[in-house]
Amino acid sequence: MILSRREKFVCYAVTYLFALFLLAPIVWMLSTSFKGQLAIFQKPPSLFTEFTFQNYAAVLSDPQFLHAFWNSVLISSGTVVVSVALAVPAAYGLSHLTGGRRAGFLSWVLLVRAAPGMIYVLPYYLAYSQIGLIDTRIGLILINSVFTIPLAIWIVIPFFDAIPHEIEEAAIIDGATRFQTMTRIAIPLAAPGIASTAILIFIFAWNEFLFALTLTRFEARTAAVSILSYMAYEGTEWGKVAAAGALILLPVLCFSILIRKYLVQTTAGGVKG
Amino acid sequence: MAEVSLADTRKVFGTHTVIPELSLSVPDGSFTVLVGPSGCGKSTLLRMIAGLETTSGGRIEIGGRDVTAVTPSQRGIAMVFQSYALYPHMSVRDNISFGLRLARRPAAEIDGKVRRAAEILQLEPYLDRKPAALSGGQRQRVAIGRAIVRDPGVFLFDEPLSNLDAALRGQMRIELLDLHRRLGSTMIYVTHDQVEAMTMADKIVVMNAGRIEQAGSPLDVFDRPQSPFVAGFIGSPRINFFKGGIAESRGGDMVAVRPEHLRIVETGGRWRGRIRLLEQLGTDTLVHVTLTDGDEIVIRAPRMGPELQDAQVAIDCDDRHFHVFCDGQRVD
Amino acid sequence: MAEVSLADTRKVFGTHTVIPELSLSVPDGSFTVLVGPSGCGKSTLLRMIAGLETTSGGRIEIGGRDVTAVTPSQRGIAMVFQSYALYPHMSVRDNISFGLRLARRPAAEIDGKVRRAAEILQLEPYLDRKPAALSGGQRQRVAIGRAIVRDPGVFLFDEPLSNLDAALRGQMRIELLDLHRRLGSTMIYVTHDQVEAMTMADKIVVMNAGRIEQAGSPLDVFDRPQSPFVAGFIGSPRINFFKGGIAESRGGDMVAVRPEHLRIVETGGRWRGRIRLLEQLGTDTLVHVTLTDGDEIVIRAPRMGPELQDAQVAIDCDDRHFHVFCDGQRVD
Amino acid sequence: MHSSRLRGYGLYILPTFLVLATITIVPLFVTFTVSLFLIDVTSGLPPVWQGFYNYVSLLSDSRFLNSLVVTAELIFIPVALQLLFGLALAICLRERLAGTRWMRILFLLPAVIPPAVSGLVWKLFVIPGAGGLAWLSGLLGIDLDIDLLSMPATALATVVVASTWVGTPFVALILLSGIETIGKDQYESATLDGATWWQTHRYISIPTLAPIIRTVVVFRILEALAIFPIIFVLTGGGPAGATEPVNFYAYVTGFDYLQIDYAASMIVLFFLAMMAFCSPFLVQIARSAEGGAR
Amino acid sequence: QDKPYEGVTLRVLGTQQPWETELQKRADQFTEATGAKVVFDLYSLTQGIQKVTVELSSRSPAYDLVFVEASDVVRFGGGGLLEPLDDAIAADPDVDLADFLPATIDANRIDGKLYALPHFAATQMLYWRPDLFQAAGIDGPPKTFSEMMDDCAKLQTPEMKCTAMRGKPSTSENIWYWTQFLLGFGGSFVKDYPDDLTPTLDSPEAVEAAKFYAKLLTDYGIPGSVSASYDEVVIAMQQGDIAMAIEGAPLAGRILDPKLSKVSGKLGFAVPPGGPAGTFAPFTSQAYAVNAASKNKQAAEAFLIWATSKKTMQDIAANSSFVAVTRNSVWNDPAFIKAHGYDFGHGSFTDAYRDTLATADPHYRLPIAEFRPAADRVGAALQEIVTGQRSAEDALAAANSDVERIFRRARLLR
Ligand SMILES: Nc1ncnc2c1ncn2[C@@H]1O[C@H](COP(=O)(O)OP(=O)(O)OP(=O)(O)O)[C@@H](O)[C@H]1O
Ligand SMILES: Nc1ncnc2c1ncn2[C@@H]1O[C@H](COP(=O)(O)OP(=O)(O)OP(=O)(O)O)[C@@H](O)[C@H]1O
Ligand SMILES: [Mg+2]
Ligand SMILES: [Mg+2]
Repeated sequence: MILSRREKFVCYAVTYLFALFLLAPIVWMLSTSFKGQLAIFQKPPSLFTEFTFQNYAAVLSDPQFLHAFWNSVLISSGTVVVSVALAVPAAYGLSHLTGGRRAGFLSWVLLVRAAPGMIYVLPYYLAYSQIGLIDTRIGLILINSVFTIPLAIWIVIPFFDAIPHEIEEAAIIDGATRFQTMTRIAIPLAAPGIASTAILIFIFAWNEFLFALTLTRFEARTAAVSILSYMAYEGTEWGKVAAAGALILLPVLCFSILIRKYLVQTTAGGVKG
Repeated sequence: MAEVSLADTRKVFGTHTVIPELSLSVPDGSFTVLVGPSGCGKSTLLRMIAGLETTSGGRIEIGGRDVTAVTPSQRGIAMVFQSYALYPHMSVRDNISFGLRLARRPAAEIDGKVRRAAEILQLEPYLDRKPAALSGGQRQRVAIGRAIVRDPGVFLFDEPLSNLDAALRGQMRIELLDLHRRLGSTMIYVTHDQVEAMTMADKIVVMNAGRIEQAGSPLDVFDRPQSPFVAGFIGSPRINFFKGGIAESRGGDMVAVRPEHLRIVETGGRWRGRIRLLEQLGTDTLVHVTLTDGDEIVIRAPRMGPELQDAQVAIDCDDRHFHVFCDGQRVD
Repeated sequence: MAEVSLADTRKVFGTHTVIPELSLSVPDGSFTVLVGPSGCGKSTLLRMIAGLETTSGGRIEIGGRDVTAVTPSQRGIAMVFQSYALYPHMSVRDNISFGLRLARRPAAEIDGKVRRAAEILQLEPYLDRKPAALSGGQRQRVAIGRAIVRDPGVFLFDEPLSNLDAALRGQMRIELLDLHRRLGSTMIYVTHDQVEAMTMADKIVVMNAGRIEQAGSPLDVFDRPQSPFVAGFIGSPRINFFKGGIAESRGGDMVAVRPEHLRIVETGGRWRGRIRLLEQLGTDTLVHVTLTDGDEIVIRAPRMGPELQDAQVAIDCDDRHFHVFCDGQRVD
Repeated sequence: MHSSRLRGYGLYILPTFLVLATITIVPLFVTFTVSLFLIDVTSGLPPVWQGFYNYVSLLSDSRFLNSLVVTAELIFIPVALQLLFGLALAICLRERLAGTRWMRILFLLPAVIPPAVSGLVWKLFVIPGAGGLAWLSGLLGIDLDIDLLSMPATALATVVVASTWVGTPFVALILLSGIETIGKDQYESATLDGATWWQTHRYISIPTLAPIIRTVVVFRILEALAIFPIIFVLTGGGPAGATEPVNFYAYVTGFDYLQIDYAASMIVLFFLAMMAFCSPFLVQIARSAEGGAR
Repeated sequence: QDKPYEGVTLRVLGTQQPWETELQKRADQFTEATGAKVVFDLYSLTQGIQKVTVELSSRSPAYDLVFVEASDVVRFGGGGLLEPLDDAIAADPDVDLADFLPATIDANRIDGKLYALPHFAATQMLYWRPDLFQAAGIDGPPKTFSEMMDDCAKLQTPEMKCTAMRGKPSTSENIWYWTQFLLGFGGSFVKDYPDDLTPTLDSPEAVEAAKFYAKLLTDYGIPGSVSASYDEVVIAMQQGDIAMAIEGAPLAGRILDPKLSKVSGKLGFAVPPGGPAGTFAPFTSQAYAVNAASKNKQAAEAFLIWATSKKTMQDIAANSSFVAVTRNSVWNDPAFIKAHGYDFGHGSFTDAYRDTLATADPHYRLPIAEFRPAADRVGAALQEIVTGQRSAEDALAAANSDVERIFRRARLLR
């Protein structure tokens, strides 16, 4: 469409103002992460007063933070493995069902996913205290799966659906068993979708807060929760908090740029209309 | 090499009967074309032969063996799909050899068969490409290659050319016929394009609503359609139908005449009407005429100038070109 | 009612010149068809006339008014898109009246115009349906209805029939011509299908790579193609080209003969060859012949039986049917 | 082979079904059961059956009633804003104006930032007199030195803004991908019909997007309370419960006051209300995801 | 043997406050002496308390030592979640319980058993500006609430507000502050703790206390008082924006910090004023207790005793900004007095602090589990009163019935 000057101006104004709104807080956090404690509370504030890596150095030499970071890596990866291993065959099976059964299962999965996290925390807390899963990585992986398995099913199904059934039939005529058809045809074809699902689950698990907050102490504490320990009663160490925040942000940022093509469609998890 | 025969085969989806009861014999080594309008059950029939759909009744024999309950890969058939159904993540070589590798054939055998198929189809230069890097015609050939290495007695094609553009379609048509000549296998070919059916088949099977309307050689079907449906389906432009007096005088309730058999005459003629529209095809002209009784007919005539638009004309036809039907059956 | 004229119109996308410099005059009330291979710039040209693309140079006049800088809705044109571009969330009635409602015309006027368009197009029963509930042909008609109510001087069509199946396409072709006759407006129609061009146009404009190869009446273009491109593009099956001696003897570097002008003769003949394939069209047969010099040609002949396959034949043609070209130009 | 086929594929679904059922339905049931007993975890006394006592109590718990109001505020205001801004952005981004392509990538940011970090980002941003907001307003020549998080109205506004910040880009990108599936032809056709730029969007984009908008809204509503970590970090639900939605009150009740049964009753009630509201949409969405139709 | 706890790792769940961070720095000394390693897990105050609650009630052995506020000791100790320390203390003569401020010990004792050793004595005192009082013709700090109100009328000028106070609705903000008015006017949270827990927040005394608080805050408080927390009060005092304030005694270090303060050297210190029913300075103690589920109880007890020993406390008190010590011996320690013994001629800080602690009511905060939800609720009501949304009578009546519901739900009431 050929836009008039005024329409162009409106478009530019809307997008750039929003970009500012979007970026300003993040940029501010980054700038804070490079400031010393005094500069942080300087009035009036300014974006770049001093530039120091001391906050990063402090955070990166804090064994508790590093431990939490490593936990996040393990828990997120574990969640990915468990969810993908369970969701992919189910999605494959579902994509071969039609009508009521498929819609029924999918609605159920969606309802489960739509439930507030708090409703799961209480029973999991009670059960984990009994069976010793509090403060374990396994425990977190398990409860994360409550959300990530449905998520994965929803995201992977369209990729299986998109495989023309003729391709699978060709494989059947070529003598492939149903399992071989899945492993040698369907999964390789859905691989980009499965990979981006895996990354999405990783991000989900990485970002998860409520479960990690309530079901861990120190052994399995995750990076997102570890930030809290820098936010103390008196004199929060904002520089460290900001640096830790930036470090926690980094992996999800890299991953989401990697899968940006799929991110929108997939995070929608069935938003099609 | 194998003939295929279906005896009282039925197919019901839920409550919807797609193929009521169908018997058909496909001669060994023939190129048999199943043709019919969309939704008439051609694909369903083909897929039943392949074993991709169960039968709801009846028997299917391939090469004299009852295969009704045999799995697809054991039926000695190969199938080429409309969409080619290539494995997009495998190279051409791997696509062609997938079935052999699943069957754990020795490497040398696999290699030999792939080489031979590639040679027949002139695919050698592309063996290491992925399907996405091939043109439509080349993909089509890979799909055929995949069929060839199975050494099937019967090749099944489901509208294999409908995704190609007109020029390529013409060319692939010729290549397929060449292939048939070379391999000598039985081929069953589904299409809804009557030109394709006419030009390719040894034997045409015209289907309608899950039933066989007529089976025979192309020229036989063209010259002696057994039902109004076949008459209307085969031939382009479409045949003209007449009811009423002219039909009754010939002992039927309907007669049909092909547009190329109608003539515009100076005087006399069985019909008269007004030229509604002239469609110039170049050498020929399609003349759309509104008859005095309101019927619309089409005549294929040699070039007629646009000045004839709206002219009143008389139309005639030789007796031998009438196809007469009564109760939906040809009357001879 | 308006004629359209383009003077030295140019279109450049970035660094890519799509239309180098083009002048064209579309007579008032004509049905002008722009035809040419895919990517030759037909749509671009049409969209420039509509005002949906800016021009990179030159002038566009509609009805004698310079509209080069006028917004699309003010040019007095209406356009029908290949995809129909119906508004899926609006009823047929709302689709048709959308432009009028935007212009805040009185309800009575809107109602009258919609009614008239619906009547012309036999859309009355569907006025309250959404497009999704219509067949392809009906959608096509709604798109035309939307154009009609604008009372445009010029209708622009961009391959409006290419999404329809063959039968419907034939029918819609006739309906469009009827419409043209009834409304008498100028219509510019883009297609890449030469049959459509031949059968519909008063005036054919054959384009190639952004240039006009030839413009004229369909029969003129068919009978006297001005370049090998036009000769090859118009006519089906495709014209046969010959180079070498036979061309030189006629004072050109290339001659062309249409398949229907070649004859298989008993004796003599200018060429000889082997029948490679017979394609049965019913009344006619397409004979594919491999000449002795290796060239492949096609002859459209009356019915020939399949027994002639592989026969050696002689081929001839009348002198008057030769099209002679030199340096890409017709030589007369 | 149709019927036999289904049975075969059931084998692929069954294990996942069982696992998922175990880790979801059982806990949901436990939560409900817990809400029916009086449980004092500190004393270690055995649970006492109390029926629906908790649910009755809730109805007269003004803090709970307040949290319902806050929940509504935190759902509907941000979702409305997200929709408004998201739509405007999608429409503007569609034009692919110079220098706006990178925003599509940029817009992914808030959707993937760990919510806890988002809370932190905003907490830093609104530090009275010394945060990014003060810096920005300083650039505009305004001296802004108030503690937004200390007063109920401004604290709620801050949370609403943060929630909008998180959700808008996501909505924008979904709507953008929706808008981009609308044929260029339709806009051109409308242009020919005399529609202005705004009118093309008013009459073409928005109505066409309606189903997507509906779905997005349902998802955003369900996701709205996922800003728990943001509230946790930013305001802790305060001041005076001004930013305390139901799930936060449930958290405080369960893990701060250790009234687990009471917390369970709250969250069960909330879950049921949410489902009553959203499940028809969810089922519809699941049905429309009939992609493969094999 | 030399290092009895070699190989033991003690986990401490605490809060990030000066005492803990200082203790953390010195934990190596304990390790050197006993072999036990000590790992601290420190959270913000609210989160820390919450974690402790959850950890203890799940009877998890993950932490050996936990942070407790006095008001929580009853329920934890009573529920058997904490380890009684009496035997360990009896075995170690160095502990010298008598040296602790009595209220801090009483607050941690139930049924004769001591469950925690306090390190932090939290109370509030009156900070006042003798120069301004003098200029207004007032001799000496107010002793009663009504005096305070009268003085404010005299002290307040168009340029300067009289006082600053906590208005932020929370158990640890406005309730912590307001309870002294409630009790001072003769009111109480419940009818007769611990025998009858019927809430009495709608009593005339409570209403009067609320009205007094609201008037003081709106008429004489700094702008923004309605949402102020201790931080705003400290800053107002530091900046010399107000004439007096009742605020946390442990905050004196900050208020007087010469780097930040414009008033260091200009302040007087006094016991906060009281009401008709007496003086009830806010009081609580913070302490560490041994988790009853701990697997290293002996080592944990040893660490606790070491951490609250005279030596350790003296060391921390003399070498940091931490002043809220719980041992009399430290209060009298010359090094401590040198470090913190502010005296600018209008009352010594340490004297005022000690005198205030002497009035401390160990049940200033009711030691019941439901105190926090109940007090949070009353805090919100106070804010409604201050902002004029509701009258004191209505707001408190509503709060009272909510508190009653909370208690009833917990079966504290029949
Ligand atoms: N899996 C199925 N379930 C229910 N009905 C089906 C199924 N597959 C096909 N049908 C129905 O069977 C009928 C025949 O379908 P079929 O695909 O065989 O037609 P076709 O002749 O191949 O048509 P086309 O030329 O369009 O490919 C159609 O009415 C179709 O709707
Ligand atoms: N917006 C554009 N930017 C750059 N190049 C374009 C653009 N639109 C068209 N082109 C190029 O201009 C040339 C002509 O395109 P156009 O769409 O006019 O072809 P066409 O003749 O209509 O072809 P078809 O029959 O396939 O519709 C093509 O090479 C196309 O790639
Ligand atoms: Mg088919
Ligand atoms: Mg085009």
